[in-house]
Amino acid sequence: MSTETLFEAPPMAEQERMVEAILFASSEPLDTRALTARLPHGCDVAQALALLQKRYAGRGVHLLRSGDDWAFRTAADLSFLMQKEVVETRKLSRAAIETLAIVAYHQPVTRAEIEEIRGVSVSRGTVDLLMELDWIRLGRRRQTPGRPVTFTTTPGFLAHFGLETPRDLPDLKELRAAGLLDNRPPPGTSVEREVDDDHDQDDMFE
Amino acid sequence: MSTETLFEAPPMAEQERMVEAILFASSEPLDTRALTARLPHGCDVAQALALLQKRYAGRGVHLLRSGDDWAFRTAADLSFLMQKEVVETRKLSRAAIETLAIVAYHQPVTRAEIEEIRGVSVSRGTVDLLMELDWIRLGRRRQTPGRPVTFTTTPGFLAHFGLETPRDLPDLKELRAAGLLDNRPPPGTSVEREVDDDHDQDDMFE
Amino acid sequence: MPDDLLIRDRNERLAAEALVVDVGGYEGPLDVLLTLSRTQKVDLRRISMVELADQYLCFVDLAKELRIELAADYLVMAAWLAFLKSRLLLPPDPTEDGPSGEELAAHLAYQLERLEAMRNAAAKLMARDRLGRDFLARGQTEDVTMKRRIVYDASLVELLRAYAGVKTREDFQPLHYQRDAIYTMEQALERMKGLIGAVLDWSDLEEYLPEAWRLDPKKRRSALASTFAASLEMVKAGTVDMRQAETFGRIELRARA
Repeated sequence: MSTETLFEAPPMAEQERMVEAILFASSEPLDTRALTARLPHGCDVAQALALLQKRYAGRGVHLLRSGDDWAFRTAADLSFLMQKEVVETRKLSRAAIETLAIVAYHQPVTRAEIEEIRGVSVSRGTVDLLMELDWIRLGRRRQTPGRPVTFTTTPGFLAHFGLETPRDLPDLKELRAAGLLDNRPPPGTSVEREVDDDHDQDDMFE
Repeated sequence: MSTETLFEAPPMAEQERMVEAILFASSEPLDTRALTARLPHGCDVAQALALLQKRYAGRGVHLLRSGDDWAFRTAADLSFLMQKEVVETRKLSRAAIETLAIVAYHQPVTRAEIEEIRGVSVSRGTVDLLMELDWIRLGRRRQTPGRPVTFTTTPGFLAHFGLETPRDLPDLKELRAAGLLDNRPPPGTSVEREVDDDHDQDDMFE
Repeated sequence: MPDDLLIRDRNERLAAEALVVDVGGYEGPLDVLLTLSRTQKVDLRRISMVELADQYLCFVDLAKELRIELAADYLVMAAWLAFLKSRLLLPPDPTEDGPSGEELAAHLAYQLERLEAMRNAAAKLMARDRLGRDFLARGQTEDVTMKRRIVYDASLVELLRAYAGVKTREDFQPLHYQRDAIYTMEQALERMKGLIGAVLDWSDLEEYLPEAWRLDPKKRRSALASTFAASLEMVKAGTVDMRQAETFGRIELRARA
């Protein structure tokens, strides 16, 4: 009995305070695993997060989720007040923006596929820049001849664009329905690859 | 009327949200003047701050004032969450454990005697570590030329190793019987010496 | 009819001209085709590929006239579009393999549509509220400070084993130096043989002990025993006489004449 008491979790209100303090102190999003590790034994992080998110709804600061990561962020509608704090980010080239969008919507996607969609070769610098921004990263290799590497988006990408999951990408459903996210090979080439690609893609967005 | 409306301050709840967001995002504490400059015309920063401070009272994060500067800080009672203690268990070095064993069996013992028994010199770091761990301490000086200091074990040593007195340490015969003497002495070595040792040991503890 | 053609031709030239001026601003032939296709003002799926091919070929011709260097892939696209156009206009040749003109045209239309879709998606993505611009992270972070605490651990067994180890190291040594305390009978016999010949008077056995073996009691005991045994050996051989006046008395010896 006495040992059990020692490891009894604090009351939920206290757990909520703790999660609040930890997330408030961090500029980086933290996932539930990291939070659990920082909290006393037996805490229910998911419930504490849910309560906290509710508490901050409508405040000047919101609790945002992206993927499994959680972070406090200022409310987007107050962005006009924040101009002073904003560090002007580099203007992205059109090539970089399009490449990012293609990776986001077609992930996992190979460089050859990106090039096919854009109709031009993708420069090394563009990929490097997106990797440096921590928006894209290498995924697993495609199980096709040559085993090309694929690219996927990162949790940092979701956090930056305020997306909870890749499924929240704008117009994703419409684009899928229109068949514009299929990897349709040029006529006369084998269909084999298509099946593989679809399978991978489903994994990613499911 | 119309120009006045243009410059009408937002409702207090909105002002509070704004102050909240600005203070959250700011990399340093801000005074009321800086806050006023960032807010729309006509805002009552003092009141917004007072409301905000009340709202965060008892939360995991507090709105703290120092001088005229305001900043969010983790609640003091949760500061333990901001520290991660990594406990690393290390094994004592061979030199340290041998030195400790010699002190335990031969106390009070001088450094020169330890070195004679081990056959190598004892480093300062080894002795310091054992003292720091509160396993050995300085005993009285030996009444021989140079009056060297002696070392003895501490109550902390006894507590750690679960001994009541240093006399509880088994003698060599018992060590051998317990199979702790891995290196069996070559056959033909007399038992006489062992008896001698026992005898010496008794002297040490008398 | 010819008027119509003329107008179309003029429109194409105008469109092409606009493109040629800024050819560096285009990201390849597909980009140019997408821009040209917009002049048709129809759904990309309903686009006239023949018309698009004409517009593109016109663009390439114009670039040539103006002596503007076009990258190789622009010319490859021109050749491919000329081929596509011929396929679309001529009746299908049953002897020829591969995809039909319609299939090729449909795929190009799909490519254009997909590129446009991706561009729109990219624009929507970039228009989202973005971290660091529209919503901000905590400015004054409190990083977790790592406190490293080292706990040294040792068990009683380790302690005992360590002591046993130290003691065992010692135990190996006596094997050698203990022999030093033994004066063998062979050594004594050798020494006696050298000395006794010159001594004709009775003399004390102890005087035959080597210098180095007289002080240390252990060594003295060993040397005395060996020298006595050696003396008995010499008596037996008939080279020495031995006598002792009383119990525990001095043992004396002399060479037999």
